[in-house]
This record gives sequence, C-alpha cells and structure tokens, in this order.
Amino acid sequence: MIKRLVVLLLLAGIGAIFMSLLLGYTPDNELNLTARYYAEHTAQDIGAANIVTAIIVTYRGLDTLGEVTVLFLTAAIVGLVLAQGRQQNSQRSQRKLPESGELLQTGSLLLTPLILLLGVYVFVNGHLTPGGGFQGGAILASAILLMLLTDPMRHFSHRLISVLESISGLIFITIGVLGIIYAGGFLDNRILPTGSLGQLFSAGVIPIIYSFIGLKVGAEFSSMLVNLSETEGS
Amino acid sequence: MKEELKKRVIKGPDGFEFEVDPLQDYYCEAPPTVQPAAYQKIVEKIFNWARSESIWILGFGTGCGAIEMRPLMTPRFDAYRFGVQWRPTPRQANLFIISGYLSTKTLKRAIRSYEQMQNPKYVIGLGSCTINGGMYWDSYNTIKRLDDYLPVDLYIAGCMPRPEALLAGFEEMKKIIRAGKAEGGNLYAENFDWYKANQKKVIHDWDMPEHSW
Amino acid sequence: MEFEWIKIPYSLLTLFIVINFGLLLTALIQKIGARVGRRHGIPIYQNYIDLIKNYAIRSSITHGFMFYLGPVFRLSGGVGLLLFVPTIYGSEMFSNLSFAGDLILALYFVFFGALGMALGAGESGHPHAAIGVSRGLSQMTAAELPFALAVFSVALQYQTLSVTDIVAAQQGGVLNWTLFTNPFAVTAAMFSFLGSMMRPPFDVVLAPQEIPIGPPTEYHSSYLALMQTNRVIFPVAKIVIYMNLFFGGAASWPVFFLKVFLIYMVSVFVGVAFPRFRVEQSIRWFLIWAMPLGILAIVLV
Amino acid sequence: MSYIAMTTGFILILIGFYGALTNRNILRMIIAFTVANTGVNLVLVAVGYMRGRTAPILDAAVPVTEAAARIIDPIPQALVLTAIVIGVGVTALMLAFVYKLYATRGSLDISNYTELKW
Amino acid sequence: MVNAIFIIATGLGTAFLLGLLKDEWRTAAYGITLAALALMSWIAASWVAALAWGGAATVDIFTAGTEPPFAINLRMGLPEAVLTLLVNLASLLAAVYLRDTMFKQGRRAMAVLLIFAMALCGIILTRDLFNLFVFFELTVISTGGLILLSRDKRALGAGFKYLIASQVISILLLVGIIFSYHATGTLNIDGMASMSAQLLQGGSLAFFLMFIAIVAELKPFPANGWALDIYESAHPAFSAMLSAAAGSAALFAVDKLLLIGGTQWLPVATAIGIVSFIGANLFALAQNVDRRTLGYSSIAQIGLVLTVLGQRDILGDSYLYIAGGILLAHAISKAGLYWLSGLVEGRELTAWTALRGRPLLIFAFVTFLALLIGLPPFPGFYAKWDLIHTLAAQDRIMLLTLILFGALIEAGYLFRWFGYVIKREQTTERVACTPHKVAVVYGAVIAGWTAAYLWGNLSPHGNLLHTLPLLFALGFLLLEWLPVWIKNTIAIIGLVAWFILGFPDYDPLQLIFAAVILIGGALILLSSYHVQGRRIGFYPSAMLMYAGLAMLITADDSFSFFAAWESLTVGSYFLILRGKHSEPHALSYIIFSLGGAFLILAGFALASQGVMDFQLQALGQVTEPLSAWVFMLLAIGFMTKTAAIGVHIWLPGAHAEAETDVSPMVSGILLKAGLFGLFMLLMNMGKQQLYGIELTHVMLWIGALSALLGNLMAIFQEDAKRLLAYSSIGQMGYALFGLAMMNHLGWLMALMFVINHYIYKSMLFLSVGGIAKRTGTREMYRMGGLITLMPLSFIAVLIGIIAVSGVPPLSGFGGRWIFYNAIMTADHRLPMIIIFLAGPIAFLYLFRLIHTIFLGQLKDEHRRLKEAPFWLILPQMIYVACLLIFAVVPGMALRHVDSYLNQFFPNHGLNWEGLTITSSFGYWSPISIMLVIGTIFATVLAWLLFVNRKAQKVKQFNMVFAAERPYRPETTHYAWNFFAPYRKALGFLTQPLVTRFWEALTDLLHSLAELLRRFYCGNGQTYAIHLLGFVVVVYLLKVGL
Repeated sequence: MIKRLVVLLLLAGIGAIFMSLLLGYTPDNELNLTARYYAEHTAQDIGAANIVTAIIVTYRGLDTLGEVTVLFLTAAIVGLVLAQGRQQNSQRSQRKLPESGELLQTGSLLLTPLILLLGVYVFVNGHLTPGGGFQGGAILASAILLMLLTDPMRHFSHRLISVLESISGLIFITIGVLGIIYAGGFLDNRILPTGSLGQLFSAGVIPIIYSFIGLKVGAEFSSMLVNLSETEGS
Repeated sequence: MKEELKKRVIKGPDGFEFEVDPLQDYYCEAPPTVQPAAYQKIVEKIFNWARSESIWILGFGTGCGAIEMRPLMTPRFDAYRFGVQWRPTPRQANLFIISGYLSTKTLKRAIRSYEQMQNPKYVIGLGSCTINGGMYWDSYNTIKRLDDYLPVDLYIAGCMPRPEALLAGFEEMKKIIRAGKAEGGNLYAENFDWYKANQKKVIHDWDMPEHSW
Repeated sequence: MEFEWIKIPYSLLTLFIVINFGLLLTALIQKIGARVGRRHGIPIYQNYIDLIKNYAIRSSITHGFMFYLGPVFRLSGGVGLLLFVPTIYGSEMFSNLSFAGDLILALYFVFFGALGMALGAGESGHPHAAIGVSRGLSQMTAAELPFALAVFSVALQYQTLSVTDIVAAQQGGVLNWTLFTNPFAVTAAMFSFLGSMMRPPFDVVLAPQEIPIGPPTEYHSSYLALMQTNRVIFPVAKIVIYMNLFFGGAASWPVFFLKVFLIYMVSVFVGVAFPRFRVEQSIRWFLIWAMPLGILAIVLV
Repeated sequence: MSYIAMTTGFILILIGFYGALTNRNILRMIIAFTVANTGVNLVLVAVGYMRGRTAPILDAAVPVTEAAARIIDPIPQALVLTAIVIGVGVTALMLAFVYKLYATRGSLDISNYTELKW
Repeated sequence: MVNAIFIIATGLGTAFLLGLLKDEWRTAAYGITLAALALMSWIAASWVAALAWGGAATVDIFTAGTEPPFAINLRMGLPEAVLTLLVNLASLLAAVYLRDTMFKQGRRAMAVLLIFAMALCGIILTRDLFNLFVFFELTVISTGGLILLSRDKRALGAGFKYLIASQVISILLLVGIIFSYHATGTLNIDGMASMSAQLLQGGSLAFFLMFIAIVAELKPFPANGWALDIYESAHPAFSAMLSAAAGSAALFAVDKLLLIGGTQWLPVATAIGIVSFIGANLFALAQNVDRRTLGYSSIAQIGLVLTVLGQRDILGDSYLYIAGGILLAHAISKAGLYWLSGLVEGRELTAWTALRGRPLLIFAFVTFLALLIGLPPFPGFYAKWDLIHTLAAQDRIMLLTLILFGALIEAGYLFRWFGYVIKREQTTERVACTPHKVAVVYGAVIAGWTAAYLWGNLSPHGNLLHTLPLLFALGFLLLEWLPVWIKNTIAIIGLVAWFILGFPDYDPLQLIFAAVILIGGALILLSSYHVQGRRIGFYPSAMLMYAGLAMLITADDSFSFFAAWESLTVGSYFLILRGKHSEPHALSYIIFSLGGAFLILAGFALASQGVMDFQLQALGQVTEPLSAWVFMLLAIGFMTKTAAIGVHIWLPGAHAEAETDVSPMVSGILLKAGLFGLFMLLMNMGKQQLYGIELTHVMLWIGALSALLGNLMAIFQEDAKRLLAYSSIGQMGYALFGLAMMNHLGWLMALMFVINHYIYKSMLFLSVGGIAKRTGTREMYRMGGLITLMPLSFIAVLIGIIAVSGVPPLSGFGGRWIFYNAIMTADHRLPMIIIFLAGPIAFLYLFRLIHTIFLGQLKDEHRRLKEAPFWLILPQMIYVACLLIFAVVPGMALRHVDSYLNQFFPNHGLNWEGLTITSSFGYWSPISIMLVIGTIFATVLAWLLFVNRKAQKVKQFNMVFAAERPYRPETTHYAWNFFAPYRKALGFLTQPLVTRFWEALTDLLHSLAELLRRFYCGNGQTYAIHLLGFVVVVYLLKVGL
C-alpha cells in the first residue's frame, strides 16, 4: 500500500513534469529550419518522394543502421538466451501438440504467398509510398508466423535465416561505405543516379537499401519467432 | 623434590630444545669459603671495633622471644644508643637472633637467612629453647640444640629473658667481637658438611640448594 | 669561568667537608627524630662506625655488571651534583666545578644517580627492588614537577640560569632572598623538597618490611658503604641548590652549615608529624597542592 | 488535435509507469512498459503534427514547390519509426530474459529476484 | 587518416559478417572479431597520434553527403580519439580475456561484443541527439546480451533489472529529445547548443528530461541499484568494459549535453556527481564482495568525473586534462581490477589473498589501486592537484572539502582491501592463471604506466617519472629477483651517492635533514643485511619512501613538495604493511596520512589562488584572512605526520608492528618529514592569527599535550615497540613545542631533536627489534635478565635511554639545556607546565624498558639465547659512537644551524666560542661535563673494585626472598603493570578518548553505510522507483523550486 502511495506520488511528480511540458507546448505554425530543408531539398537531392523515407534511409541513415543493428542484436541475444535453454532441455522428448484446424492450414496456404508479396511490395516502394523496409520486413515475418501457427513443428533453416540477415546487413554497410568513396559521405544514396521523382527506380540506392532492410528485418523477426517457437516446442 | 626444582625440557623461541636444571641454573653452587681477617692486625682491630659498635640485627622473629626485641626500640630501652639497629634484609644484617624455640619448618628459613648474611656474621640464641629445647625438649617439631645447626656465638638464657638481658647480651656480644672471637661465619664454612648433615637430619623435605648465597 | 688545575684539590676539600658535615648532620637529624620519640637515639658519630663496618665486611656477592655499577652511579651522581654547584658564594675556591654547566646541569644530573641505582637494583632480580624502583620513580616524577616550575620561575625572575648569578641577585639583606621575593616558587619547591628527601610522609619507597627497604634490598657491605656515603652527600648537595636558589646562598662555611641544617629540618618537622602516603596519594598530593603553587609562581613572576 | 494526442500519450506513459511499478508480475511489467512506449510514440508523433497539413510524401497532391507549406514535420515520423523498432527490440529482449528467468527459477515475481542486493 | 566512420562500419560489418560463418567455425569467428577490434583500435590510435602529436585538427565527418544539422554528423577530436581508443582497446583486451567464454557461446556473443564496442564509439563520436539515443539503446541491449556471458546465475536477474531501468530512462530521454527538437528545430547537438537560449527558456524541462536520462545512464547514486547488481554478477571482463568503456562514453555524452545546457546546468551535474562520489564511496566501506566494491567505486569515480564536468566553467584549458586524467585512471584501473577479479576464484575481498604468491599480480594490483586513488605519478594525481587548485582559486571550498572527504573514504576501503590481500590468512581459493587473461591484466598495467608518463609530460609541473629518486625507487622493481645483499648494497650506495650529489646545494637546515634521511637511512639499511632471501617488495617501498623524503627537503614549489609527500607516505605505508600483524595499523596510518596530505593539498591550493608554479617561499605572501586558514590546514597536515595528540592514534600500532628494520626507518626518519614540513611552514609563514587566537600558541599547547600524553601512555605499555612508539609521540611533541615557541633556541632545540631522536630512536628500535627477534615476543614482561646474553644490545639501550631522558653527560642533555634557555624567551608560559610534567615521566618508561628486558629474572626458555644478529648490532654500535661524539661536540652540527637560524631570529643565539657553549642565560660545557663525570665515575669504580675485589658471583635466584626462595622466574619478575601506582593516580589521563573518538567516527561511517545500503533492496521494481524518485527530486531541486 505504501509502495503504491509512493508510486502515485512519484507519478504525480512525473505527471507534473509532463504537465508543464504540455502547457509549455505551442504547435509550430510552419516547418522549422530542418524540416523545411527536407521539404525543399529532398526531391532534388535524394529523389525520394517519401520524405520520411529519405530521412530514415539517407539523412538519418546512421540511425537506421542502428535500428537494424538493434534488431540484429535482439535476434542474436534472443538466440543466445534461448539456445542456452535448449541445450539444457534437448534431452526431453518433444511435446505432442494438437493438430491445427483445417481452416487454418488451408488459409495459410492461401495467404502466405500473398503476405510475402505484400511485404516485398511494401519495402520495394518504401521511397514512394508510406511504408518501407521495416514495415515490409514485419509483414514478411508475419507470414512466417502464420506458417508457424499452422505447423508449430515446422523446421526452418536457421542457417538460411542468419545468412540472409548477415548478407543484408553487410550490403547495407557496404553501400554505406561506397557512399564515402563514390558520393558525398557514408550512406549517401547518390552513388546511383537519383532518377526522376516518383519512379520505382529512383532515389539512388534507397530502394536497394530499403529492400535489404526489409529482408533483414524479416529475417530477424523470423529468427526470433523461430527461436521462440522451437524453445516452446521442446 | 619440589616440582619447580626438577629438571625440565624447555623449548626456546627458535624451536631449539634444551634442559634446564633449576638447582644449577638458578642457584650458585659454590660452597661458602673461609674469609680471612684483614692482613694488618691493627686494621682488623679497628674493624672489629667498628663491627662491635655497629650491630645490625636481622629483623626476623623466629619464635615467641621475638616479642622481647620490640621493647628494645622503645624509649625505655632504646638499643640504638648502643649502635644496635634492625635491618629488614639478611644481606645487610650482621647478627641473627634466634628468638626462642625453632620449629624445623622455621629452621629451614633460618638457615637460608643465615647463609645469606655476609661474613662476619653472628648468631645469638635467645631463651632456653635454643640451648637444649627447653620445655619443648621432647617435641617432634622443634630443634633442641641450635648449635648443631648454626654456629651460635652467644646464648641468652631464660624463658623468656627480659629486654634488659638482651641488652646485656649485646654488651657481651660486643666483647666477643672486639676480641676477634666471633668467627661463626668461618666456622660454618669450615664445618659446612657437618652442619649440612645435621640440618638434613631434621629437615626432610630439603628443597633448596646446599648453600643459599 | 675556566678550568684551572687548582680547582681539583679545592673540590676535594669541599667534598671532604661535606662528607663529614653530612655524616654528622644525618646523625644529628636522626637523633632529633629520636628525641621526638623520647629516645636518645644513635651516638652522633654512629654513621662513621657504620660506614667503617660496612667497608669491613669481608664477603660480598654480586648479581652482575649493573648490580656492581649501581652504587658507583649513585655515588658519582651525588658527588657530581655537589661539585657542579658552587658551594660558597663569592669564593673562587669553593665554586667547585661549576664551570661545566649551569643550573640545568644540576637539575638533570640529579637523575644520574637515581637511574644507575635503579638499574643496579633491577639487576639484582629482586621483585621488591623493582617495586621500590617503580614507586620511587613514580613519586619522583610528581615531586620534581613543582621544583622544576619553581626553578623556571626563579630563572625567569633573575633572567639567568647561572647559579652564581642567582645567588648574587639575592645578596644585600634577607628580604632579597627568593623566599621573600617569590614566595610561591619557594613554597612549591619546598613541597617538592619534602618529596625528594625520602622521609615521611613520602618514604613508602623504602617500606622496610613490606618490600624490605626497596631498591637497595640486595645491597650490602661495600656497596652499601658507597650508598651510605652518597646518602650523606646527596641531601646536602640538593639542599645546596635550594639554598642557592631560594635562601640567598652561603658566603661562608658557618652560614652554609646553618642554612643546610635548617633547610633539612623542614623535612624533619613534617616527617615526624605525618604518617606515610601511598604512592598514588603522594602523586595526587603533589599535583593538587604543589603544582598550582608552581603555576602561580610562573604566572606571577 | 495534437494536444489531445499528446495528453493521451502522457497519460499512457503514466499508466505504463504505474503498471510497471506496481505489478510484481514480470510479464505485466513488460506489458506496462509497452503501454508506456506507445505513449511515448504518440507524444513523438504529436509533436510533429501540424494542423491542416498532410503527410510528407511528395506526389501529385503535394508538389515539390509547395511542400514546405503543405506537409507536416517529417522528422518526428522518422524518429518514431526508430523508436518503435528499438522498443520492439528491448521488449523482445526482456521477454527472452523472462523466459530464461522463469526457466531457471520458476517464478515471475520480480520480488523473488533479490539475491543481489546491498 | 582513415575516416573515423570506419570504426563504426568495421564493428557493424564484422558483426554482420559473423552471421555468415558456420556456427562451428568458432576459431575463425574469434579471429575475425579480434582483427576487427584491433583494426578499430588502430584507427582510433592513429587519430590519437595525429591529433595529439601530428598537429591534425578536429575533423567533422558528414554522412549522407549532407551538411549538419540536416544529416547526422560525427566528430573526431582529441577527446573523442582518446576515448574511442580506450573503448576499443578495452574491448579488444576484453575479447582476448573472454576467449574461452566466446568459444563456448559462439559467434553471436562475439557479434554482440563488437556491437557493444561500436555503439560506445558511436556515443562518443556522434553529434546528433537522436543518434546518441540510438547508440545508447544499442549499448543497453548489448549490455543485456553480454550480461548473459556470466556463469553466475544471478546475472540474469541483474540484467532484467537493468532493462527495466533502461526502459524508464529511454522513455524519459525520448520525451526530452522530442521536446528539445520542438523547441530548437534541430537534433544536432551543436545546433542545439547554439539555440540553447531558446531551449532553456520556459523551465527548460525538455533539456532536464534529456539531461537526467543521460545522467541516469551514468548510474548516479542513489538511483543505481541495478548497476551494482550487474557489476557484481556479470562476467568480470564485461564489468570491466561496462565500468571503463561504457562509463567513459556515457560521461562524454553528458559532456556533450552540458554543451547544450550551458553553465546553468553545471551545478546540477556537480551536485549529482559529488553526491554519487561520496555516497558510493561510503557504501563501498561496508562491502566485502570484491566486484560489488569495484562497482561502488566505479560509480564513485564516474561521479567524480561528473563533478569535474560540472566545473567546466572554471577549469578552462585544463578541463580536458583534469577530467581526462581522472577518467583515464579510473578506466584503466577499474578494467584492470575487474580482469584481476576474474583470476581470483573467491568473491570475498579477502579471497584476493590468493594473489599473494604472485608478485607480478600484486604489482598489478598496486598499480591499479594507485591509479584509482590518484597517487603520484599516476594521472589522477596531476588531475586532482589541478582540480583542487582551481576549486580553491574559485572559492568552491565546500566542493573541495567534499571531494577530498570522498577521496579519503575511497582510499580507506581500497587500502583496507590491499591490507587484506597482503596480510590476511590465505584461503583455499586459488588464482586461475591462464596466460591470456594474465596478459590482459599486464596490458592494463602497461597502459596505466603509459598514461602516467603521458600525463606527467603534459603536466605543467614537470613529469614525476623524470625525477631521479623516484626512478631509482622504481628501478628496484626490476631488480626484485636479486638477493637481499646485492639490493641492499645498491640501496645504500644510492642513498649515500644522492647525499654527496646534493651536498653542495643544501643549506644548513636541509643538510641536517638530508644527513638524517640519507646517511641515516643508509645506516639503518645496514641492519637489513640480516635478512636472507629476496625480500620482495621491501626495496621498492623503502626506496620510494626515501625518494619522497629526499625530494621533500629539496622541493621548491608546492607541487614537488606535495608529490614528494605523497610518495613518502605511500612508500612508508607499504613498508609498514610488511609487519606481521600490521594490517589494521598500516591502514590507520595511511588514512591519517592521506587525510593529512589532503589538508596539505587544500592548504597549498588555498594559498596559491590559482598560481600554477607556486613557490614555497610565496607562502609568506599569502594575505591576511586567508593566510591563517592556509597555515592551519598545512600545520594540521604536517602534525598528522608527527603524530601530534589528537591525530596520533595511527602511530603506536604502525611503528610497533613494523618489521625490525622498518620501525627505525618510520620512526627515526619518517617522522622528520612532518617536522621538516613544519619548519618550512613556520619559516615562510611565521605567526598567524585566527579570530584573535595565535595559532603557534595553539601548536605550543598541542606539542606540550603530545609530549605529556605520549609519555604517559608509553609508561603503561607492555609491548616494548609500542612503548617506543608512544615515546616517539612524546618526543615529537617536544620538537613541535620547540618549533611553536618561535624563537631561536626553540628551533635549535627542535633541530637537535631531529638529530637526537633519529639516533636514539633508531638505535632503540633496532635493539628492541633484535631482542624481539631472538625472544619471539615483544611483551616486555615475558623477557627479563637478558643483560648477560645480549650485552651489546643492553649497552645500546642503556646509552639510548640515558640520551633520551636527557641525563648528562649524553647528548639528550644538550636538548634539555637548549630547551630551558629557549623557554626563557618564550612568550607563553603555561604550556611549559605540561612539558615539565612530561619530562620526568619519560624517565619512567625508559627505565621500564631497560629493566623489564635486560634486568630482573631470565626466563627458562631464554637461557640459550644468542646476541642479536651482527647486522642489527653494527648500526647500534655506530649509533652509540655517534651519541657519544655528539654529546661531546654538539657544535659540530649545531653551530652552523645556529648561525643559519640567525636570519629568522637574530636574537638569543648561542655562542660557540671555545669549549663552553653560552647563551644569554647560562652556559654549558659538554667536554667538561663528560670529563668530570668520567673522572668521578672512574675513581669511585676503582675504589669499589679495590674494596670489593672478592665478590662472589651468584645466580638469579640467590636473593633474599623473605627467608623463602623464588618459585619460578616468571613469578619473580616484577614487570607487568610496572607503574601500577601511576595508573591509579593519573591513569584517567590515558583514557583512550582520542582513539574512541576516531573509532566512533569510523563506526558511524560504517554503520551509516551498513544501514543506508539496505536501500538497495535488490528488487528491480524498487530500483525503478528509485530512478523516478531521483528524477523527481532533481526536478524539484533544480527546476521546481
């Protein structure tokens, strides 16, 4: 009880901080310097229709690299954690699971390719439309999830997933480094021509990067899901 | 033999073990020797005069007669007039007054004290008991004849003799000293074995060195 | 002041006079004490006889090196103390060996004999000797304090540490004595004097039966004779310092004899009237009664 | 509009905190944190919102020349994506920890994991 | 120059690359990891080289081909380069260290490690706020992964607590970032800094949230429970990285953030830092688990650096030097210590005794501790010096006090630990020595010494590692394999040679001290020949002490003076610690000494008022209200060394428990350092008044009380060496008294005490040491009657005690004579009373010393003892000769000093013409005294020999025993509680009030720590509450109120 009271008091304090933040907040009427720069220069410099994508992949590409790394890390660590657990439990006989229903099986057969396709679409078009590598990757992973739901015993190749993941990551970095050599700096997208705004093959290497990000994210999520499911299965 | 006088094996701080024989290691073993008088007769005469006029008594009351010595310090008798005074330590005393009967237990202490006095040293037997045992002639626990154990220079008879008798005794003692006849210390050294044999006859638990330096 | 060879015979003369005077004085004092007890006491020449007798003892023992040296230290201490202080004021003859050092030398040389004696007594291995030393040293440290304060006060008063100069400053009438010019210092010093004379109430060091006469319990024959000799020199030497510092010194031997006797009598007066203090009692007594006087003397000078 | 979103975001954060700090069940704590994370994301987006403007995608509706006047601030949007992904990563990591904790100790009570203290 | 972005690219790329490898190819994966880390380190190193020596300028690295603030940019400057080098090297070494674990866990773990390193570099390099956040999250997550490397099951729980805290932090950070962005329209740190006015208006809440979140990453006290759990349970290699690398990176982040916050946020950083510093150090006091202790210490050190960051506004150019010095020292030492902890199997502090068999590891341990505490010649020392000086110059006295207080506590538990390691009984724990791990530890040692050298070179005060005496001392580390006699000879030659070299330049005062220290030290070292074997550790410590002393007396400016002071303190601490049971005493010695040293530091700092090259002579120019405080600080500091009453309690144990030949060093020589300091102080500053109180007058009282109580306590000791030690307190009291009299003869007396005390105390300690060595005990009542068995020792002690007690004709009397002449001209009379009382009391303990050891009854077990070893006796006999010579011709040394003192006090000097020494009040003729006493003594002795020629030698039980005989020597030796009457009368004065006071103080600190650390209840949720509480409290204090 006392603990709750203390927590409430503290939260009142934090709330007061938030409150004064809120009270001190005045929405901007026009874009600030940075945003204005992006709005005005993105099309011309980067060639990406989706300014957010341009920011994510190029202007703040280092952040994105970090993001990708976060996922990579998480996947690795989850693998590490769960691998340890599995080693201990590998002796135990595998649990028998009830069959998943026919509806699910049929549905997944039907949906999985569609979902994969959607995922690829989303990340390939990341520089044009809302969406991008992360969203696409997540969609890809959801296909894997569906497959796992259908057949929890299904075996995925860890090796494949990790190679995919690594290669995508390596390519991302390589492109970044190529930016230093052939363009203005690390992760500069202009090693390829920026093309014309709104085209699929435009915005330099953004689509390529985003694709690999998509693959990588998909692989990482999948890896986590697979690891979790295998652990659960044991 | 008492425990503390037995030989024992001791381990030194460095771990080295060795034997300790208390009687040898803690006590001087040399027997008493005869101390000659001064080479010059005249010097010895002067010395004897000085010795006689400065009699320092060992403050050790061995028996009931001790009570007769106290009045000597009082204004009534004032033995200090005669150069007599009491010393608390045998080292500094010249005269040992065996004051009355001497139990064998006390004898042991008396011998020790006597041997620790320096030559020349004198013994006065006070009271009949020191002469022949007196009324305790048949006691199992007192010695009968003091002279068998310590060389007595002078007896003062009586049971007990009064302080006046003691004063007279001192005067007598002075005469003996002046005459150069008070050589009890040397007598003791000469007949050391005889005295020891006598002493050991009555003292059965002889737990001390032969001679207490 | 410079050394001259003639000082040696003069010093020996002083020594001779003081030994004889001391032998008689101590006997006299003992006799006075006896008279208080309505006794006759010892003959006045008894000390001489005792001394000769002790040298005449034929045998002696020794406990070792330091035991042997103890009385030597003791007597050297006494003789040295006497000779480091000018005995007769204004007399070149009897200023002795005071060229070697001033008052401070005398003050610290007091310990020389005490230390040697304590060491010798210690080597006798006798626990009573050690107990006596322990008591003696304990009491001495407390007793020395008021004296040191008084000496400091006097030195401050006359702005010199030279004994001769201090005596010189007291010349010209009784009222010039430190006794009257600086009474607190003198009182403090005299309290201290009581403590250093080994007389009641401060003689528990020598408790004759409890710890048979304390430190010298193992000493005898010629050792004892040396100590007896010291026993007559040392108090006189000490009183000479008191006399010079506080009572105007002495310009001639008769005055010297008189003053020494009178100062000595102070301790006799107290001694015959009071019972013994235990050591811790005497320490407290010195700190409570004598020390404040000394402090007063220092503050007021 | 942005005030509402922002207020909601803050309230979500506080609710999340409250949940995380009072529930002793670790899973509940994690969920509470995701609630709080959501609140943060909401606040992020709300800061970038500008009344009457459109998404920062250049197309026919928003020509390049008018972009500065028509679009909302794109940066918070970029940031929120990163924040979300990081949130996901941390949540996944926490879940993995929970799994491991439960496997070794069989408890989901946070107050049972106090063997390290002082 | 390789683009710095490649550090990040390499780290990440390799991490991704590892995924391509088969899980089984672990060697390959490991090789790649090492190569990558090596490459990253090399890049960083090349930048360090270029920026520091190559004259390259700071480089901004743009990404995305766009200029900031529109794209993320990185910056590579000198601090960044150094820190990335630190991070990468630490990671590289950690990777080497983790070899086995890495092989076991596979490539994923290696990838996580790489990313951790990369992310830390990212934190350091990036100039973008949100990017900073991303890298922070990366470190958080990789931390979560690396915690799992530990074999400790508890690590899991710790990791989870950490994640909870990180969640809270990241939420706050994000909210802060976005609102800051909103306020300034940029995410670039420099951009934001230039707009900070805009940001900070209106409560600056956004900045507050960011700031507090980043600060929370530093694990500030008290919101840091989770961090400690990690430190305790994680793999030591990871803890090393977390403490060294992650801590440094996070600090740099705070530094960047403070650029935005500007000066008004500096006090907040300062406050948080100092609270962490003191709080964590305090808690560490009550710790007995090694890694947790190190964890507390990490928090404390980071708190200290945070405090320094908070002083940015006043530090100016030296900001990087100071912060960097402390940070680097912390990082290297903490990493090294954690790595070491991996070698030790037990987790108790005492389990580290396992290191004892390995001198090199002990050396490593010492290096790390010294780095951590900031002892010379390590960077922390230079940094602390500059920091304290700047603080004092800017009147931040409170902060200065707190920093020194915290540092003292820290030194306390670290030295206590060292004491455990050296002295505690060895447990069964072993050292797991695998070569690669040991190599890593040595790597840290080398790094530490390199840093020491670099910082010395950068220091405006000159490099301590360039000073010859220190190098000589350190050189002995290389000679440790030689046998004692060779080393001893080298040491003696070194001391004498240094004396001869310096001889022409010493003034008389320095000459006396130099003679005592160098020649005297060589003399004492003669006794060291009696030791067989190699005696590892002795010579470096002893020579360090001598080096410090030698440098002290020739020091001109405050820095070299203080450096020398610290050297001698530390050297002597190691020396003292060598004694068998000296652990607690050595500890109290070092704590008091460091406490004193800190006071001295504060004093110099106050005096210099920011002047870099502060000459000691300039102390005289310090102006009025300040000068008294300076005087007081310095005086108390020096008096700690001379063990004046009140701060004396370290001395008895330290001197008594030290080894036989160490006791004379620390007593005869080391104490003189304090006296020299006081000489220096009084010479330069003279009399000072504080609130109308004459400070020298206070010193006079302290000296008198020290003399009295030291002597009084000495007489009640049963332990011979303790007795001598207390006697030293008394003797130093005399010397202090003499100095404080502030007149010619007082100083002369103090100088005489310097010489005399050296001679007789060294001699007595050597004899007593020799006896204790032979008898196997130091308790005097267990000895007795040794005079015939050890006659030479007896003669030494006899001469010694005559000299100490001041009885003519030996040299002690000279001291007393000068003393009396001195007090005649002194201004104050009352303290004299105490001194007068003290004098005779000295006599008591001295007598007891000689009596109970040499006289009285010889014990059974001592009957076969031999005289002390030749090499112990030889110096004693030399001392006897010296005492005799000095007694006869004191003028040899003193007349020069006397005339030297004329420049300070022209009046009341002594006249040394002819044989008689005269003052304005009295005279003294040493030769005459010696002759007269000798003649009288010889005459009397001859007479006694004549009349007593036939004396029968008897044995020890042949004595008058009330007609009985003694029973056993033990019961016949009157020795125990020798001065019982004194105890009855004055024992109340020796009540250990001072000891009780200090004990109560330390108990208070300990129980406070014990009580308060309950606060870390182990519950992750509660920790989160702490964190929020911390945020709210700081908010209320800074913003709200």
